Amino acid sequence: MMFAVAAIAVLIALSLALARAFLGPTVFDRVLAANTVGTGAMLLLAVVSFLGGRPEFIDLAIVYGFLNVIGTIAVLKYFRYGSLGEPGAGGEERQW
Amino acid sequence: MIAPHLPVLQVVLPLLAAPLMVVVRRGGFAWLLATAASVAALGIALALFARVADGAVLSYAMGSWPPPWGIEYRVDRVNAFLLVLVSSIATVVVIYSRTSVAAEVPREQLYLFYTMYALCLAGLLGITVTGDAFNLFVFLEISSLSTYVLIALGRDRRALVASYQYLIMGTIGATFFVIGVGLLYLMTGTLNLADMAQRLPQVAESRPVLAALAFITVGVCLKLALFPLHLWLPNAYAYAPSAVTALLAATATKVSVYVLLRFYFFVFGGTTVFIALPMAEILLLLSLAAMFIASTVAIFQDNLKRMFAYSSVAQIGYITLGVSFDSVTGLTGGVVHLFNHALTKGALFLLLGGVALRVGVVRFDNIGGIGRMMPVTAFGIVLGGLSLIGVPATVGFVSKWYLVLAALESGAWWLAFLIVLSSLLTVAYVWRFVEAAYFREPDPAVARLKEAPLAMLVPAWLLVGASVYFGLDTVLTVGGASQAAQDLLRGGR
Amino acid sequence: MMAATVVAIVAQRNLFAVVVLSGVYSFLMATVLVALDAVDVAMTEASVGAGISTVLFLGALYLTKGEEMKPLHEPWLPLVVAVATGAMLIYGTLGLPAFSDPEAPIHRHVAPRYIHDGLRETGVPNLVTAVLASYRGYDTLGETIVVFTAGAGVIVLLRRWRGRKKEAKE
Amino acid sequence: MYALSSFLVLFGFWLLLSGYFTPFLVSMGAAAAIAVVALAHRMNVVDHEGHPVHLGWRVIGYWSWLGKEIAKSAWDVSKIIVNPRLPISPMLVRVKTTQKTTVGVVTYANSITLTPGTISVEVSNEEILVHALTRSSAKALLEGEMDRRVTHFEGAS
Amino acid sequence: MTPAGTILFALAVPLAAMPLIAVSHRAPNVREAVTLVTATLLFLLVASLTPHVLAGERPEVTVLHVLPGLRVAFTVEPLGMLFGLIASGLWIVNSLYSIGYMRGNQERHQTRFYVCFAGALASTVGIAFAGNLFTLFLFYEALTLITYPLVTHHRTEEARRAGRLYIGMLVGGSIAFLLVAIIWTWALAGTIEFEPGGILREKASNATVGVLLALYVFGICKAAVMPMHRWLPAAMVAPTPVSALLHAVAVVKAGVFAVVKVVIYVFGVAELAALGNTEWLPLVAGFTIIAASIVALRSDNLKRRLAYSTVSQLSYVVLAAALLTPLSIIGAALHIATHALGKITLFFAAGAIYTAAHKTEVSQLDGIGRRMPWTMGAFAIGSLSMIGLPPAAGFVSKWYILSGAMATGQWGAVAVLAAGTLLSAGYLMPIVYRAFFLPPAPAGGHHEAHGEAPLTMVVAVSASAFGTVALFFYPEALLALSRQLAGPG
Amino acid sequence: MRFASHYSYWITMFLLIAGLYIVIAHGNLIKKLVGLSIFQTSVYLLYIAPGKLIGGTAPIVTEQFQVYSNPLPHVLILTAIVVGVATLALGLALVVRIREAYGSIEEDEILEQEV
Amino acid sequence: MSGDLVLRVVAKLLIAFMLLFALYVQFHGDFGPGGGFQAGVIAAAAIIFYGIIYGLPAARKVVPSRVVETMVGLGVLIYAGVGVLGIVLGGNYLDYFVLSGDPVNGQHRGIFWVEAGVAVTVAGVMIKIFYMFAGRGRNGEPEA
Amino acid sequence: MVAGAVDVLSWASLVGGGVFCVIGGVGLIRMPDFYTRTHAAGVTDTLGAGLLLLGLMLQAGLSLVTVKLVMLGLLIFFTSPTATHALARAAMVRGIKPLLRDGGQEPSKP
Ligand code: NA
Ligand code: NA
Repeated sequence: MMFAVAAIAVLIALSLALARAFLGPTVFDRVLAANTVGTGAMLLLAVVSFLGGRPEFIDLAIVYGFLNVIGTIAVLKYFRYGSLGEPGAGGEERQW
Repeated sequence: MIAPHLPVLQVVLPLLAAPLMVVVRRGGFAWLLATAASVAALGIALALFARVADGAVLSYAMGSWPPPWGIEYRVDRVNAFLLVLVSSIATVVVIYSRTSVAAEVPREQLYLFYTMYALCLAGLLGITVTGDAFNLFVFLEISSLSTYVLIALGRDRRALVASYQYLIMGTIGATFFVIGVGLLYLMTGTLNLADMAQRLPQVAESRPVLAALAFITVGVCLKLALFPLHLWLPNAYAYAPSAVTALLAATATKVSVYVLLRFYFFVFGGTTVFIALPMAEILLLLSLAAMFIASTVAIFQDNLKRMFAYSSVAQIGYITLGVSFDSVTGLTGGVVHLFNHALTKGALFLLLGGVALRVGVVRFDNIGGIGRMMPVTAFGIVLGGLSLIGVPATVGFVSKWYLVLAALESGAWWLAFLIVLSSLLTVAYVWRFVEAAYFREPDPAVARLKEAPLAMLVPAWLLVGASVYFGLDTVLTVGGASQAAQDLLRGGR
Repeated sequence: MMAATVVAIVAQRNLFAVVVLSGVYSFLMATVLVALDAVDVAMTEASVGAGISTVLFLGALYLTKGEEMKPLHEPWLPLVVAVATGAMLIYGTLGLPAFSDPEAPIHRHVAPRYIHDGLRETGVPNLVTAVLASYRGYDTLGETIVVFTAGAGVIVLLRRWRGRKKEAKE
Repeated sequence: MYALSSFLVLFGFWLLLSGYFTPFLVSMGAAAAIAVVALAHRMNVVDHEGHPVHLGWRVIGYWSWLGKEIAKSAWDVSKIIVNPRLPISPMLVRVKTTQKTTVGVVTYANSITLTPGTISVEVSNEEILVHALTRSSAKALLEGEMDRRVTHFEGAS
Repeated sequence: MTPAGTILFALAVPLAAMPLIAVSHRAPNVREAVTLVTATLLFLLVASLTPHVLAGERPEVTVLHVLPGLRVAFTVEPLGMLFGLIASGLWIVNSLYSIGYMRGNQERHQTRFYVCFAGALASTVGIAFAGNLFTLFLFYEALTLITYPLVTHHRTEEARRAGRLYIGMLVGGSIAFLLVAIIWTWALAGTIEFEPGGILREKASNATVGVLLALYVFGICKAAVMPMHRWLPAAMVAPTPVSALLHAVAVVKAGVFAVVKVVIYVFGVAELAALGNTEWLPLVAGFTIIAASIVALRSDNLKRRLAYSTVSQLSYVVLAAALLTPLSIIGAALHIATHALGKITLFFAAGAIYTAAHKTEVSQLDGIGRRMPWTMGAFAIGSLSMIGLPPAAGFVSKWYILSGAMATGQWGAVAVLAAGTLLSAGYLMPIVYRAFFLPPAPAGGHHEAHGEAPLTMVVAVSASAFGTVALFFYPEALLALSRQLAGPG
Repeated sequence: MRFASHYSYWITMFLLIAGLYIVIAHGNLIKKLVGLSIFQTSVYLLYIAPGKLIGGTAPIVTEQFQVYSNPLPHVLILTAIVVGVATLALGLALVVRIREAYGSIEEDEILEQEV
Repeated sequence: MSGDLVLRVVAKLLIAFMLLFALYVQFHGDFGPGGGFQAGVIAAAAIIFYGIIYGLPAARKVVPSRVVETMVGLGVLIYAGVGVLGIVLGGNYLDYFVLSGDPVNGQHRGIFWVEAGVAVTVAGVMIKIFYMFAGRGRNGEPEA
Repeated sequence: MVAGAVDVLSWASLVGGGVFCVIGGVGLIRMPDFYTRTHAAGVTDTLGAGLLLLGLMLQAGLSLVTVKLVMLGLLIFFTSPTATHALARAAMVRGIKPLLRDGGQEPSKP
């Protein structure tokens, strides 16, 4: 029961974040929203695991966590490079 | 010790060759390995063909898990026939590639070319030999992905666009196929084709089964380029490296046709699906459209590879036309045309590759008088063209003979008339080549051309010879095809 | 929610937004998959959809400088084709067994063996792994080859080769 | 030294994740940990930055304080969000850093971000540019308590 | 040599000549010697079969089984014998003529010309001796293909257009109609081997036979039954020896030969006559005779006039076959031979005029008979044969056709024959008249200079004219062959 | 009732339509690939949803549970995902090369160059 | 350098754990969600993450291109090799029962190696693809 | 008795976490610009996630699951600020101007 309540709450938060992802307006808003969706999904997963009686699936949530940050950083790194505003950002960054 | 494992070795040998090439990274080694794998595949295919000639069915359980729980390889007369075709064409093409591909693909890339080649071969053989619907999809993808890459290796930048377009359409086709298989799975609970065939009659005519038939048909027809789902084909054939075009034209679409046959007659065969849906009529109409429209388009092409690519679309129409008759004669015609067209088109594209080696892009305006400069090549192309037309003493005649016969058998003499009428369009475009090659004064550029290298001519002429030989001696082809047709019509029982 | 995401993807003309949204879409899809008990699939979808695909898209966007795309001209014909396909699917699926019907063929045939004997026969409690790596291990070999093909293909397409000729223009 | 402690931490991580203590899996875990350490070593990740083993038990103290701060500021931000008037006064401020090590600066910066109401935008070894949601959150930061605590936590290293 | 061996040998001789001619392209004398020797050898081989056939034998040989029931096989029967004799005999004459023409006009690509000519003869022999429809079809197509380079010999745009029409109609018709007809026949009869009395006997309904017959007649475009005649006048752009080949030796003869052969051996004369729903065929043939003659009458270009004459004369054969009486069948077979001789004479003459005087229009020929008496004399004889007047061979065949028509009371056919005769007189006699009885036109200095054509041409044209007359007086051998066709009745 | 019990199919259909629509309607080569991916994912639910048993659990055997959802669709879809990403990687590599060769990733601009 | 202070430090922490987690997923595929494919992807993601933060040359130094390319082929060879081993030991292709005296043990072994093969190829391919995309200059100029 | 207390506590924790998650979401919608939204997202990431995980931990008791939940928490704890910071920084570099109280004043010096 309480898992269900928590799950619904997370779901609502997720929807709100999703709405922001659609609305934008900047890419950064979307990425922020996506990141929040990721966190939300992670939490939802944790809760759902309990809901389904299989808490060992939290592994899955950990995967989400890892990927969430990689995805976000990848997008951002792209933007850093895309701006080219800082040529002195360090030689090793040239690739991205 | 080896004999019982032939069905799996058929696929696994080329499959193993591919990663080895990547690990070793040597073009020459890769070619040797590809050749060895192709020759081995041919040997195995022949051995399998011999073993199933009496109508036996070989079943091979992967991982010793009995079907339908495990994946089954299943060789019967129908697919053994195709295995021989695919592996023999592949063998010829790989021998040809050594010279041809070296001229088109950078040296450092060669090992990856042969990797893709081996994968493509393994994929096609896998599709043919598998008895499992989903495994079929997996191998379909292996062959497709490697094909996209092979096409993109063409020198012209349009090869990239062609490859992309094929990738999009091929993936849509494969996904349609998976949807169809999924629906069948949901209705039968099994993925094993034989098992499916047995369980389908209980649920036949239910809507999911009909939808599955539709999805599989559309999906496979995208891959086999049945008109009007052929849009990817002309560019893909036109701009791929010559050896690749030959391989694709001779085998890839043929294997797709086989998949269609397998599903229509073997899986759905026991159901009344053909009656419930006007499949035969639709197929007939589309085939006719392919025969006439694609041939007409072919007449107006300036690039010869494109022209013969459109011709392929048309010729595929003949094959599916044979399928649409749903009779032994029709199917025999379809199957034998599948074989014959593979030989002919393979030969034509290999020869065109020889011309391309000398003149670059093969267009009508730069091959004037080539018959004098490259007589062996040009004559081979003429013979191939005659076979496309269906002139007697070539394989093309044999298949058209059966198709017309099937049309007459079914009482549709107008159809017989249309079949031969469409050959006239073939005459038109083949004749454009004859005129250009023999009845135009050589351009200064052409006048200095040399004949194509022997290493390319010999494999090409092997196929030319085959398409004449099998036009005269039809015991093997027609015999095999009619056996296959009878087996197919007997269905999955 | 997933549908909304997809609609947003359809409507978006900014390619970054599309990439970000498709990452979100993957997360949502993965979550739905967990709800349907497909945990292995969910993990894969999440790592592929939200991870690898995003990186791939970004790499491609970087190399193609593509950020905005042109508006559409004639959206009706594609819509008709797409809807027709969808209709065909719906036509088919309406005859399928009801959701979670234990009498459905897929629960009666083939699968029971995996579920009842899978652990005993393979010693692997995760039946997905058992089926994946053993019962249908050959499929997985094929799947690995598919990955391999993609890898080798990308190498051949994107590696810069010494002395590669300028692409010929006809 | 770093390698050994890294190995131990990772192996511990494995054991906690796994929950299966069969000899095979445990030895696999050890092998995995060694492999990862080796690879991380190649990445130059195994250094005091990547593996701040020297921080020791002070972590606990700092984190509990931080947790409290987070809760407090989260509560404040929540109140703002649910307030119909949305009483925000966003502003940018620069805060000096007194930490000596990179890890310290990063800890400080992340702590700032972690507490709702402030985010660190630009981080250098000398100062951090912070975006604050309200004047009060900026002021709280400028009082410097967090800075002091991080510097303390960073210790003598 | 056994008769079967002779058949194969006869096929092999012109085939073997092809590479021989090709390799000797630097030595024109050798090349032409090979051609002549081959032609002579072929004629002798074919002629050596005649006694066997006259004795009632039907030598046969199977080369290849393509499909079950589908084989490449040869059988020599009277009609084929007749055609084979004519074709191989005329090749000798034509070769002689060609040598003069090609050298006289300094034509290019002479080697290819002779190679293709030999190939055409090989195909013709194949057609003549074909034992079944498949073999017939095979060599019929081969003949089309091998003669294509001859038609487009000059490689001008006009030649290419003509070539396209030629190949398009001949291959097109054969595939679209003939092939269907053949396959249909197989589907109905279960065989396509030629059999006296016909293989479709009692195998097909009335309507089917009607459709099939139409498919055959129109599918065999080489017979040039209207409206499938268009290729023939167009092909006149080719050098004259080629025209002779097309009109006399091989191509159109192969067409009418095939029609007659099909009527006799596939449908069966008696069978068709009994069915009685084939009246349309005489009508079409009759129409072709009249219409083509009228076109010929209105053509000033000499070769064009001769071409339409051919169209018209070919339909005599078709008409004769369609009359379905023993006498008319004999006439049909004979007319193949007599028209061949007559028409080759006319073309030889036309080519000689072109070679010597460079004249192509009828209106330019005033008084030319005085400068080229041999040539124009031969032309006069050929004309007589065309019209069907004694002492030319054409009279014999037309006589049989007419007798057949009258014997069965087909008065319409009689009328057509009469009208055709008048018309052919109308388009041929004026030429003879101009040549001999009108004074030469004064204008133009160049045509003062010419005399007779080169010697080999004169020899050839005289020989064929002589043959035309000889056949009138000694038709026994051919008649004997033809009579066998008409059967015991 | 039928409608409700086929809910997952409606989503499948929607994804299929949307994906196919993007592929066909859009001229941007990258967006097409996004559409293709969505199109491919439509299959996931088609396979997996029917395998779910209410009251069942993920097919990882433990003593606590007796009812498991069907593992076979999971295996199949795992393969489908892999195929999807492989296709995507190749497609994107092609797009990169196309952009280098044509300077554009809009279909109509590319086709214009080849008239 | 200065700009990515936070990222660099956190990445160092994260990458080691990600790699270990990948191996965990690999070896616990029998008991929980995950397996060779997922492990390969996660491990590759860790390397890719490293590449994103520290730059491609650094990543190439850690995991050289050649090694990656070998991995691409090696994994498949391992997988297919297990299959061939089945034949050699008297079973069918991919027959794990014959890999050990005890059939279930044989299954274990087979699955273990097969999953290892999958992981190697998948990780190799994913890293390689990243290298290829990241290493190709935007304007077509070759990168060092 | 103890179990009951733990239950109640975890109940409260879960509900509280849920509420904060929702509030964060609401903030994400309501806040006027990108930078202010990051603060709202922070609420979800910290208190929302923390309380939820705490509630779950209380449910799971002293077990492997709790360990994993702790790891999950640590993961969020490390990654979330990093990501947020990187985002803000990237936005700043890209020239997204923050909406400031007095309309674009210079950052005040400490
Ligand atoms: Na697993
Ligand atoms: Na697994």
